[in-house]
Amino acid sequence: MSETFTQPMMNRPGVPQVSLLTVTSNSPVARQVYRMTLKGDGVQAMVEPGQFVHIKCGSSASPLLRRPLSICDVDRKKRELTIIYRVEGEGTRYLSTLQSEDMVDVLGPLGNGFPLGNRDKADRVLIVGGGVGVPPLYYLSKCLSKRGARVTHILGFNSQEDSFLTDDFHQLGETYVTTMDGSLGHKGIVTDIMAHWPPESWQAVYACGPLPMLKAIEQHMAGAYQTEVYLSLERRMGCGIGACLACVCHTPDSAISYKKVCTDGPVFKLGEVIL
Amino acid sequence: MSETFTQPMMNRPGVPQVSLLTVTSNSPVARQVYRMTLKGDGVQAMVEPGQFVHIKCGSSASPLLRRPLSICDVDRKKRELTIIYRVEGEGTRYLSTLQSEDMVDVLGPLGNGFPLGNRDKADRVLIVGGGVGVPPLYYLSKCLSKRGARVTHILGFNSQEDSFLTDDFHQLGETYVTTMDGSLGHKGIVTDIMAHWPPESWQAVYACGPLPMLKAIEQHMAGAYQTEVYLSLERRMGCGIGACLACVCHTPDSAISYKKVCTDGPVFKLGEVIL
Amino acid sequence: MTTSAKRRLEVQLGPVRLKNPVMPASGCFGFGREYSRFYALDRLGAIAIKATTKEPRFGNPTPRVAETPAGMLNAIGLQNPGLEAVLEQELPWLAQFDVPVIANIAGSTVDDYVYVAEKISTAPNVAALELNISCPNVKCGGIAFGTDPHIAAQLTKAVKGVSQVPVFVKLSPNVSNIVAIATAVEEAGADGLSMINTLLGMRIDLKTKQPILANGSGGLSGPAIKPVAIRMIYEVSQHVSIPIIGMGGIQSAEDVVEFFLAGASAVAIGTANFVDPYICPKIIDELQSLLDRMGVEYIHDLTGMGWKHGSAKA
Amino acid sequence: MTTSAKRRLEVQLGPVRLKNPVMPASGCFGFGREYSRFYALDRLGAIAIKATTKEPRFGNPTPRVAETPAGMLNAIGLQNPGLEAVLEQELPWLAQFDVPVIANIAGSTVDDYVYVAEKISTAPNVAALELNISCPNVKCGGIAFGTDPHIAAQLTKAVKGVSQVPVFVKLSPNVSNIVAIATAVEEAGADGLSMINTLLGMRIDLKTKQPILANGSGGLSGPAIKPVAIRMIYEVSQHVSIPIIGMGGIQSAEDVVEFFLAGASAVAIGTANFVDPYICPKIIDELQSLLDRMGVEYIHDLTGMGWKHGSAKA
Ligand SMILES: Cc1cc2nc3c(=O)[nH]c(=O)nc-3n(C[C@H](O)[C@H](O)[C@H](O)COP(=O)(O)OP(=O)(O)OC[C@H]3O[C@@H](n4cnc5c(N)ncnc54)[C@H](O)[C@@H]3O)c2cc1C
Ligand SMILES: Cc1cc2nc3c(=O)[nH]c(=O)nc-3n(C[C@H](O)[C@H](O)[C@H](O)COP(=O)(O)OP(=O)(O)OC[C@H]3O[C@@H](n4cnc5c(N)ncnc54)[C@H](O)[C@@H]3O)c2cc1C
Ligand SMILES: Cc1cc2nc3c(=O)[nH]c(=O)nc-3n(C[C@H](O)[C@H](O)[C@H](O)COP(=O)(O)O)c2cc1C
Ligand SMILES: Cc1cc2nc3c(=O)[nH]c(=O)nc-3n(C[C@H](O)[C@H](O)[C@H](O)COP(=O)(O)O)c2cc1C
Ligand code: FES
Ligand code: FES
Repeated sequence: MSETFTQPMMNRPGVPQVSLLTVTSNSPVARQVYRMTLKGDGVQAMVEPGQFVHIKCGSSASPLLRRPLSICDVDRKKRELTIIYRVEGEGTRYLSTLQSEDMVDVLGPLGNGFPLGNRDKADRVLIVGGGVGVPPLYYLSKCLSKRGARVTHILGFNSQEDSFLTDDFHQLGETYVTTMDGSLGHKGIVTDIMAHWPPESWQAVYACGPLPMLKAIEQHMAGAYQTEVYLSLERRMGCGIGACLACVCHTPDSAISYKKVCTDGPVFKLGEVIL
Repeated sequence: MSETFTQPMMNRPGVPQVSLLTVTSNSPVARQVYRMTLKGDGVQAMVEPGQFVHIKCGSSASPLLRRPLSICDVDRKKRELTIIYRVEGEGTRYLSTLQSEDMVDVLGPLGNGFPLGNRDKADRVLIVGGGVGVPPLYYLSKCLSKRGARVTHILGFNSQEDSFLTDDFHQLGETYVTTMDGSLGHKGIVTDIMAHWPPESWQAVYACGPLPMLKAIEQHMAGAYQTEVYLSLERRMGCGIGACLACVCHTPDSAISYKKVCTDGPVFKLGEVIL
Repeated sequence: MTTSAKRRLEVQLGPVRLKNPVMPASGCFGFGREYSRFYALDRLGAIAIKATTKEPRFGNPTPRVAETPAGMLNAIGLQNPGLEAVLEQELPWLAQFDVPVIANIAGSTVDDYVYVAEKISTAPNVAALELNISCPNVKCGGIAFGTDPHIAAQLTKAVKGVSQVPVFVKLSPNVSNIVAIATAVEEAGADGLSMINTLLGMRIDLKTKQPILANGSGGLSGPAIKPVAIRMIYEVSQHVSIPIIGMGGIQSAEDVVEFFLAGASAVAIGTANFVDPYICPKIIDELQSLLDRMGVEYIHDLTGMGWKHGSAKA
Repeated sequence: MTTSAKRRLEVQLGPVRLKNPVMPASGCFGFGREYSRFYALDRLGAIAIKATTKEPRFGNPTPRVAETPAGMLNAIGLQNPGLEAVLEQELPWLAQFDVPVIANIAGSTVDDYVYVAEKISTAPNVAALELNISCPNVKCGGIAFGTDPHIAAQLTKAVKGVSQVPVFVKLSPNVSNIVAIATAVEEAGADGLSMINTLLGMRIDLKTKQPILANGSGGLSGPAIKPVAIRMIYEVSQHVSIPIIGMGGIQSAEDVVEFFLAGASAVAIGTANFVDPYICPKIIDELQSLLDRMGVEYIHDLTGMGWKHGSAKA
């Protein structure tokens, strides 16, 4: 496997590489949602919140492509990476069958994550997540909290059964939960809660979730020019490293200008790309 | 999986069925050769020496087809089936990675095995095996020994490193081993040893192994009309149950007459098919 | 079961009504005998039997199959017991089951096809013919019929002239313009299409340095070809008004629905029978619950939905 | 390393000599920048760059890729920065590596191709052109060139007339008679062939009931198509005397050898780069030990061995 091939820049922070990681745990945290921890030297390279890894699901030719999954947490001391994924199709179903000691072929870290900027104690920061957009925000919130920023979280799920990580977020700061059916927290969507504050009250807003949610946030924040807003996007991917052009999105500059979600993103500043 | 589908004739001896069996052991017994034991109710149906099972290697679309492997031993009390396989390509490589508790999708028992006939104490029987043709002969020899037949074994391998089951055969009766390089037993091939006895000395001869070996045995036994000679053949298979016509061989009757190795065989009486 | 529950899987292939849309594909089910050991064949929507030729055929030398990523190659070479044996033994045996037979026929001249079509279409349980104009395995055989619109149309017309039952034409995917062939055979009177037959493929053995199949090349089937089948059915169904039996790599109820969305009105399952002998009745069962989950009442409502209400074009 | 060990992977593509036969396939490697983070590009036998067109193109809307059993569909739509940017930025950047570039070019008229060919063939590190006459993704684009022998030959002749370097023609597999196209472009002056481009395919989403790709259909690549590529190269290589760059689903050194046995003189690796960014140098390393195990001294000795010494015919 890949480990035998000379990797000139092994385990250097931020530099993508292929590593074989060992599953240390893998169990359900919500309906069809699993949390997996993976251990190995390759984890040393994973530093930036909002980056993702590209995972080979099995060693056969089918499923063929890697699957992009966000880095949800990193413990560099324990050399452990956490991902949280929902079982959607063949690839994630395969992941859900893995057990401790199984090996996984991981390419990462990939992409540009959430810029932490100069966040400090004075800053009020809003983090908004929906569904399986929530995982990368956990590592982000940890990093921001470490810097002392006052972080507010709004997490949206379909229902209580689909919710996860809510306790963990509570420990990092003020946390609001919304569900479509009202089975947990507020009945409704994340922007209902956002409406409680004027958009300018935040020095920064970070969001990841389904496209309609991101569009609603874009609209809500439209006039707040002082606030830095970062949105993390999803696209079907081929290579994950910028070579195949599967994952592009338009930018406002021209009809042919574009950004690649895998390398220019997945996190973009509001307005940088057309949602 | 298949177990949920109504199988009208579950676990009836000799009737092929799909069952999920549990791996109880799987370890190397020679160079690139593994012995695997599988447990489950489906094993109750496996009764005839020389029959085979058709195994799905993994749950993905690739590798697609099942792999035919001979029944090497059956313990109906423990509901345990033994197979011995050499790692050749993708399918057997997959099997070699399985561990205790893993599940395997097995279709069987398939085919017509070795007829035990009226073998009894008075009979002298010869069993000749080559390479991975040896496994089905073990269960055959056990069945014959139970009936009291005096069994002689000749087992051919490439070298000592490739040999397996030789001790087990010794316990069942007189056993000669040949290797191509002389690293174990006689240096040479199985027919060198066969030549020590006149062909008519055997009431029955049973053989399984590579085609050149079977052809040599056919030639050696050519005049011994009193001796029942049974040969087990190999063919690339599709269905394993007689439907696809992948596995045919010609018979002497006419240009279009044929037998299917998967259902008419894999064991044929000498002369029944053209080798 | 309510009436609607019973009828939700019913489909109409022109004049032929099937209780459900799932049939084993020709050549992958023999004449049904082997699979009758696993389940009652009455459960099937129909059975497409092994290609029948005028005379019995042994077919190609072995090896006749090889494996490929998510697929397999076959070069069986139309082995079959010949028209007479099929009429006297196989079809009467199949008549014990309440299931219509689709008789796949092959030949190397128009006369061969016409001869077989005329006779076999009179068998009481043969509901339709399936003209195998695309089998890639027989040298100087079917391949030419399936790759030229004129020749395909001529053959269709000739067979239509003698057949007592509807005629489905089974198209070869190894062509530059599948729509041209499809519309030509429709004009020539075809009552429906079966698509797709196998893609031409080959594997070479590194040890012998020769093709694995004794025949050299063979027909590629299985999941690997599914996207090719979907694309062709999606295109052709927008240009013809006769029903399509879809096939190529189907392994699940989800796959069946994908073929319906592309434009199929029924499906055939080939290679998957080798992997799981119970696959056909399993998929029939699973279709019921899949339609529930999708909120679809009748499966026939799905035919062509991939393009009927969409804007995307092939 | 002995001289013979160093030279055992060398191959000659007509006038172009490569230090080893492995190159990334066009469109799967961009212009090399991304993969240069993973290994030194000098290790490659050559690099086939992303199709270049006269003007910059954005390509198709997303989703542009979908997965299929052992394969993938793409409908990128020839997105590229256009001839000028390729000449001014990409090719000069690539010139830092000791590796010949094969410039894949595309267009929708003969004039487009001629324009791009004339200019790009003068770049110092462009060793050959690869005429993409088969890209199935661009509406009214390449597809027509690749499916008609006359049109393909005309285009080849026009491009040969202006090119400063050898011209390889990349064939589409979506044709009835690949040999007819291959011999037509050989006669028109092609210096070599690249085969195969992607098969046309489609997937439909059960939830939206629409094709997954925004473009509807796309090009099927990956292991699923390997047997189709092997069959076509095996056939074509027996009818032409120009070298063939083989591609379609290569994942391992064993696959490379299979393509050589079929008739290829070099290989390109596409989709596998997405699965393992190190795949090209890995395969180059593994080829050495595979040739040892096979007892083969020079890899070029394997070209066409599948039919040269055998009796099997396609
Ligand atoms: C940057 C990024 C980060 C992501 N992080 C997470 C995460 O932390 N947790 C999580 O549960 N999901 C995440 N996703 C979505 C996740 O990648 C898909 O759910 C997953 O690829 C589905 O694979 P599958 O084999 O189960 O489904 P299938 O439908 O069988 O997949 C088929 C193909 O489509 C692609 N695909 C399907 N759905 C998506 C999707 N929503 N986005 C991108 N590709 C898709 C697959 O990668 C694969 O190539 C992320 C996606 C991106 C782009
Ligand atoms: C009736 C029967 C009994 C067998 N019993 C045994 C046994 O007890 N132990 C053992 O080690 N081997 C046995 N074999 C051979 C075994 O089936 C093959 O070695 C195995 O299928 C190779 O699969 P693979 O995926 O590892 O190799 P691959 O080369 O990747 O297989 C590719 C395809 O070719 C087929 N194939 C390859 N080699 C053979 C072969 N020799 N015979 C039949 N099909 C082949 C595979 O089934 C598969 O469909 C038996 C074969 C038959 C027909
Ligand atoms: C072993 C085998 C034999 C086949 N024989 C025939 C045949 O006799 N006539 C025919 O029209 N198609 C034949 N086919 C093609 C199938 O009917 C079907 O069109 C094709 O395999 C695609 O479906 P699948 O991927 O589900 O197998 C055969 C296919 C296989 C695998
Ligand atoms: C994402 C993607 C983009 C491609 N772009 C091009 C292209 O621009 N020009 C071209 O000639 N072929 C293009 N191809 C085809 C490949 O070069 C190659 O012929 C094909 O993918 C088969 O090889 P593979 O199975 O190894 O990928 C592309 C393929 C893929 C997957
Ligand atoms: S996924 Fe290949 S460029 Fe982004
Ligand atoms: S393997 Fe299908 S008939 Fe024997």
